[in-house]
Amino acid sequence: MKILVCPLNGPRPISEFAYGGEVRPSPDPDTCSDAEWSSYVFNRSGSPGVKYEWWCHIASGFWFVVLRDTTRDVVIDTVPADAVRRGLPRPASGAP
Amino acid sequence: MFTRHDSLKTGYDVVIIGAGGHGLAAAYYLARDHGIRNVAVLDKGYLGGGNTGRNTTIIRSNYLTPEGVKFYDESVRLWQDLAVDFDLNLFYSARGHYTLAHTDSAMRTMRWRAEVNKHYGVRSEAVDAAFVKRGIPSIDLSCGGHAPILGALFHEPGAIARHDAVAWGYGRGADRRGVEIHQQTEVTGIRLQGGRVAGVDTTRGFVAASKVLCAVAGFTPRILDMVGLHTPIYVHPLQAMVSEPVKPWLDPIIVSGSLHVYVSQTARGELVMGASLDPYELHATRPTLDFVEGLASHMLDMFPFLSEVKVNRQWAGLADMTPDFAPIMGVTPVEGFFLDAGWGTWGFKATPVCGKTMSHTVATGRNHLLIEGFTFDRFARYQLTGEKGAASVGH
Amino acid sequence: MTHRLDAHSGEWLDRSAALSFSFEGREYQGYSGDTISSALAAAGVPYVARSFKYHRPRGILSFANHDSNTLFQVDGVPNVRGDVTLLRDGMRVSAVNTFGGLWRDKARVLDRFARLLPVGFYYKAFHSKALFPRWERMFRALTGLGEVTLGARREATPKRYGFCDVLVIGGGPSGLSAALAAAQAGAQVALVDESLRLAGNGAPPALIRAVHESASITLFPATVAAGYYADHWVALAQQERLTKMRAGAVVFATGVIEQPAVFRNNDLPGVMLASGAARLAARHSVAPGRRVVMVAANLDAYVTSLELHARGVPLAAIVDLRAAPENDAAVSGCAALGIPMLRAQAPYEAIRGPDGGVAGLTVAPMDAAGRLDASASRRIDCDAILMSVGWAAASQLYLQAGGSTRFSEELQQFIPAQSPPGIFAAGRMNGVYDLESRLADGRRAGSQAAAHAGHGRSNGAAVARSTRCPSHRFPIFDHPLGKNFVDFDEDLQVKDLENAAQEGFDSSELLKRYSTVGMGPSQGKHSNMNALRILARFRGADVAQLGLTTARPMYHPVPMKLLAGRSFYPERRTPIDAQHGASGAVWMPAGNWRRPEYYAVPGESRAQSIASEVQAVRNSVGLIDVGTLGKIEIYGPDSAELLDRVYAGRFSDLKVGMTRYGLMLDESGVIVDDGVIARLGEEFYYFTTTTGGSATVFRELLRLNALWGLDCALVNVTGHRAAFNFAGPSSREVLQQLTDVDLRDEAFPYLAVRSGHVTGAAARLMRVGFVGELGYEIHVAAGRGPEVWQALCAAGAPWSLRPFGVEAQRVLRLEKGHFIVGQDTDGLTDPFEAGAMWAVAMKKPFFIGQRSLRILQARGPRQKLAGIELAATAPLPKECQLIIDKGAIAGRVTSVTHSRTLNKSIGLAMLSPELAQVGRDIQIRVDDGALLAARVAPAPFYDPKNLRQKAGAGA
Amino acid sequence: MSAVSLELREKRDRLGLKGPRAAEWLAAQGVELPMTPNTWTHSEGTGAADSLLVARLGTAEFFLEDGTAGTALARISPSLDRNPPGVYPVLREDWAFRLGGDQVHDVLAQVCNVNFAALPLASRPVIMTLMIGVAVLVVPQSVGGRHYRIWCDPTFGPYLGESLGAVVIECGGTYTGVFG
Repeated sequence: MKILVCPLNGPRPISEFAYGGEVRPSPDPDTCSDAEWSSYVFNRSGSPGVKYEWWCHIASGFWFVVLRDTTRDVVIDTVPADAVRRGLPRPASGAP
Repeated sequence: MFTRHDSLKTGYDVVIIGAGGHGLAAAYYLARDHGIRNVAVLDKGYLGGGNTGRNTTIIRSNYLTPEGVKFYDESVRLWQDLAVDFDLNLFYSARGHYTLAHTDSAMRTMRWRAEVNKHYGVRSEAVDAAFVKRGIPSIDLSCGGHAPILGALFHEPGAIARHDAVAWGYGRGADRRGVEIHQQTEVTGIRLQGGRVAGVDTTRGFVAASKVLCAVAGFTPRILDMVGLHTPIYVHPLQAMVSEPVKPWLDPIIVSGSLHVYVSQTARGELVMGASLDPYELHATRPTLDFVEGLASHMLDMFPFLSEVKVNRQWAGLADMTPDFAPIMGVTPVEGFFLDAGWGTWGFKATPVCGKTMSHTVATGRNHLLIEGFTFDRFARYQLTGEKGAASVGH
Repeated sequence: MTHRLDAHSGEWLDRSAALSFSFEGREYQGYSGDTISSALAAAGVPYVARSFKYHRPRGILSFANHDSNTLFQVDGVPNVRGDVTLLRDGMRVSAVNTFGGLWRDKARVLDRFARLLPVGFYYKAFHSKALFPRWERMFRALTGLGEVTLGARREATPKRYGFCDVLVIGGGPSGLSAALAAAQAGAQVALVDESLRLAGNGAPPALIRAVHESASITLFPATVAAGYYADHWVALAQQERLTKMRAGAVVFATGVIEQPAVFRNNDLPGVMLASGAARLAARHSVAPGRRVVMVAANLDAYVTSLELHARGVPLAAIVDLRAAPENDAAVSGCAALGIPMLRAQAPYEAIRGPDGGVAGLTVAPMDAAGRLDASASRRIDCDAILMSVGWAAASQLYLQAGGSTRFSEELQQFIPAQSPPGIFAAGRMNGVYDLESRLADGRRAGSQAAAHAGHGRSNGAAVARSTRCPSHRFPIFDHPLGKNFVDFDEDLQVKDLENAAQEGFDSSELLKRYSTVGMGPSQGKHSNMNALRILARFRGADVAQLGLTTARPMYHPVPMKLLAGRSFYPERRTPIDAQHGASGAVWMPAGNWRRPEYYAVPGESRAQSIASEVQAVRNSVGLIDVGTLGKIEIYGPDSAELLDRVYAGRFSDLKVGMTRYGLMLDESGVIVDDGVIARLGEEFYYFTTTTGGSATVFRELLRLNALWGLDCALVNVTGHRAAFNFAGPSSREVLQQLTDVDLRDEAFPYLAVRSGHVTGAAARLMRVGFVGELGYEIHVAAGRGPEVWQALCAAGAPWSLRPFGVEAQRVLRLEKGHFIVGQDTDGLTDPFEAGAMWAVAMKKPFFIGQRSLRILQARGPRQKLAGIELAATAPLPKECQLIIDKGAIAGRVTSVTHSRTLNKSIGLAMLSPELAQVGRDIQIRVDDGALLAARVAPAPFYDPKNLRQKAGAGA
Repeated sequence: MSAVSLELREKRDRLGLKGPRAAEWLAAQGVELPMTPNTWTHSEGTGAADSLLVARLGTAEFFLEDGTAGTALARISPSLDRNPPGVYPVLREDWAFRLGGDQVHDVLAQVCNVNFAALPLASRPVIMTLMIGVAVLVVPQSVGGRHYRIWCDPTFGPYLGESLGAVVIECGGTYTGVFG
């Protein structure tokens, strides 16, 4: 089973975590067009790549952000959730 | 069965990306029904090597929405004549299909599906536990006490077939009608001119074509990136496993949403078993141990006497998922680019009708009536189809 | 006639313990230490099985569980591995897949039709719609191997998690020295080996002893490493349990698998792999025959011949495919013993004897190009033919671990090319063959693995691979009459594979799928390599260009009981669970909870009980456990802000001491949850969610709070608080006796919340409820729940209080026209469609789903939830039956019940908008297909002005 | 003493706290706090297994359980009623277990994927994990023999107790204090 390193609880099997999907910044609902909004609500970046994702350690209710290569299932980095607000660094695609 | 072509032509009327069941079926009907034979089917791997060869071969039409029921019912109709069309035995075997309900809310959904099915003349019934026991005498209705079976949706036409043979049949039929099948030929780009399709770049050079059909379930987003289209499709692995052969004891096909099991017994005597989608995005077909553990445990809840039966092999495929559990089909904003995608966990059963409807759509440039509910633009219009129903489990 | 040899010191038998067992109904004797296969071989049964397709007699082939010849039905268990299953006294053993028994199997006629049953024949026949069903019944009768015993009990075996620094797979010389090296570097080591005893497979006794004595090596004998999974996670299948081993690094010393020569009748009983014969003789003292021919293409053939000769097995000849064998002591040893040695000769055909077994072998001279001269063939009489022509690397697990291999022409074997971090290969699988090198290679891999796991420094001097080729490049010999088998599981002959390739299935993956080569129980262990060679010859390509098919778990098939283990099903019980039981609760599942559907009363029918529960609430007082509702507290300056963002309604303007209904949407505007939000302080709210939604809603709120960085904290008290709804015209009167909270309307109006005590327990009281009577939700600490429940029941007794269950509550709420999220709404229902816009504050600056609601408003509703009613005399439709309008589906009944209170049948239906007009007549299609008349009616049906709940006015 | 024993503990005084100023407030009450997240400490100096346990869950949440004879919580809890800002009470009605004995790790290996045997006790770790599907709080202690104190949501208590108990008994151990 995959191991995920939780910033709070350390390395744990991935079955201890809940997947929260890709981190996706929302457009400004007041200024964006209907098309932009529906695209945000429904569309996904479905291609493989290095993506920021929400993960939650179930037993502690601790949310954090994982930078993961969705082709190789390799975690490249983990960052605290509030980094999303402060703006995440753009992943160097094809990172190690 | 197939011709090995040493080289690609400089151009084709239609290029189909993906030599799985869907792509080959579209090629077959383009050639047979629309007289379009200058067609190339390209695959980066080998024929039928994707989800066509990785699914659990269940064929049914007991869906929830009118769009779904009509579409899959047509598919089942086509399935029944396929073997004769192909002159190839597909082991198409109507065995009856039970979708078990372990809660009263599940029971409600079963009745909903049954009522919609019957309205369209599809043979489905909401049945009680006693009926289930008569149909599957060996089942433990209490499921080990964990999830007692209250009833089921019984779908008489539910069937299984030899999955690989379907791709072979369509492939051979297309091949004989002049369609070229090129394996180990990966599409690396799609060229547009003035917003319409001009051709595809491949690992074996450029091929001109004014019409391109994308039928690459599990890999759809990569192709969509080449034409700059965005869809809700996200990709999760779907796993399955097979037991070693035992003398046939299980006639019908059994599905349990609550226990996340679907199982049938093949003509070889193997139990083919599947469960729910992997919990997170991944573009690799690696197997997991949790999957076989959970599935084996739920199998034994229903059939405790299988304790000593051995699991022979496990594998995985990549599933295109959509928010409303319905496919995305037909014309797209890019002229000449056609899509047959979003097949989630239910693409195999749709193979023939997808070939029919997509060949029509590609030939005429207009969506076939049967796929009107599955159009590319339905999300922008907030016109999702309700296949998800109330529940969120969909096999 | 027995094939048992005299005892010798190294044998694994305890001759003092004779065991009797039956095979195909006949009684036999074996010894403790025998496996089923060795006992049958010793007993001299002519053959032990029938093949899968042609039902040809089959004998022991690999004696290593690398073929399916020795799958047996044992005491009701199908497909038991005879090669590796120890004999037990009284075992009842029979062959699988026979009709009328092994000896007179009716299906053996299939062998004669073999010509008519080429590969893929079944794709080409019997597919007319008329014929297929008949043919399929016949086929299903013939197919399969062993038989399951319907009704056998489930076996729950314990599973365990294991942890080690270094996992070594394989207990041969390289594996043992890897384990010892890793242990000496300070690593905790687990050593796994398939065979029943960790015998070292030729390793120096000192090494074996050292491994056994090492305190930091845990031995797993008779254990199959069934599959490799992400991050060095390996499934170890033992006899009675599965161990899920997490390792810091893994050494694959998985060795090599002997491959058969392919020639006519190479499947006759008596044709064996030489390594299998050697193990039979050495461990179980069984002679493969009385007059043995060795087919040789490597040195192992001569070593084995010497061993067999030493155990008293006479060799008729050694037939070497090569022009010249190695210049080695073993070869000269055989010569010295006077064993006839032929060179550049190949097996052409095995001759079948009267008992179905081997009577001889015809050999033909072979030129350098591998062509046979059949005209010059000659016969050698023998009763056993041993094949020692080559090996295939057991690299399946290594490949699963992400290792890559390349085909070595020099060794005629796939060898590791690149290994991912923490993955190490050693020994013969790594192309290292002679003993000293294997030991050195093991030390290298062991120390590297230990270093990777953080112990010691790797002294990884690479070990040179063998120069001598242990495998013949093409041990496959055509014969006009065929029956030269490549895959013994699947009865596949050379021409089957060639025909498949001819038809266009000419890549290894397609060939596998069409011909089914390698898809049997032994997963290609004895067939993939030769199939690849045949395909390469057909394509005029090198094996290296074709490559292997993907290796997937399981390495050996694993019983479901081991994978399933005990099966744990987390079940939640409210604090009142015991009281419910005592009150005759009839349980129903609700997610992972169990809830009383109703309370059975002796002499009452289910319907009566439910009706009486309803009446109790309407006329006096009832009590229901609503402890399964999600219960969340939120503290802090931004609490109101968070609630305003996640609920569609507004809660920042909610007065302290008051409650308000809350509707939760997703980003697309669909209703996903609802509940009651109570404001207990300026910066403190307490709110409920649906039973099903509690965990997911709380988790999503945590995520949003982390995302938005608001100054508030969420606490999930779902399980830590008991909650009841105490409802009915008499509820206030009864409750006032037990609480210090002033319940009078002026002090405690409708929709208010108060904190106080009930029978001394700190409690939160909310004057709300689903059922439409004066009532109070009472929330107390879980630990105090039972006493409060009992006190309420006792105090209510004079008012003939009834505890009521989920069914009664459904009737009561339906009379009030309240919808249930997930039953009356579906996966696409928005507040416009549910008629719930009253609970939505569109003017708020932001809430989840708001933007989509603007779009949905423009789109307009696709359906509308409406009340419906039917005459009391009309039959009751079922939930989810359809509304039919002009022959088309125009909606569905989402909830329906008969209301005694109102003396009519009432319900909710999701209708097409044009139908959803009060007073509109509609038709419901019921069971028999008939159309039942109903009418769209205003909801709530009962007490529309809600006076009873507001004013608490008694009837 | 048997090879392994599971004991369902009688309810003791407990206090859960979270919020930005919870640490500060506890310190002001004279409670000795664990400094690093997911560690525990004994207050009142004694370090005896039965004294006040203070566990830090993550950074800003605390879980306190008094000893059987403890009075600490009785002393400090009342001042919470004044609702100090930034200090939020967390109701803890958990079921509490004590799992100990020589074979304790054989039992744990069957129910949890955490390698407890390898935990560094000196750093006094607090483990939040899933045990046979249930979220649990685990505190390993060595005073009075290597043992583990386990807390879970009370509505999962009966399931966890019965399931762990079954495993313990199968390992030749005992399960005491079974409720109902």
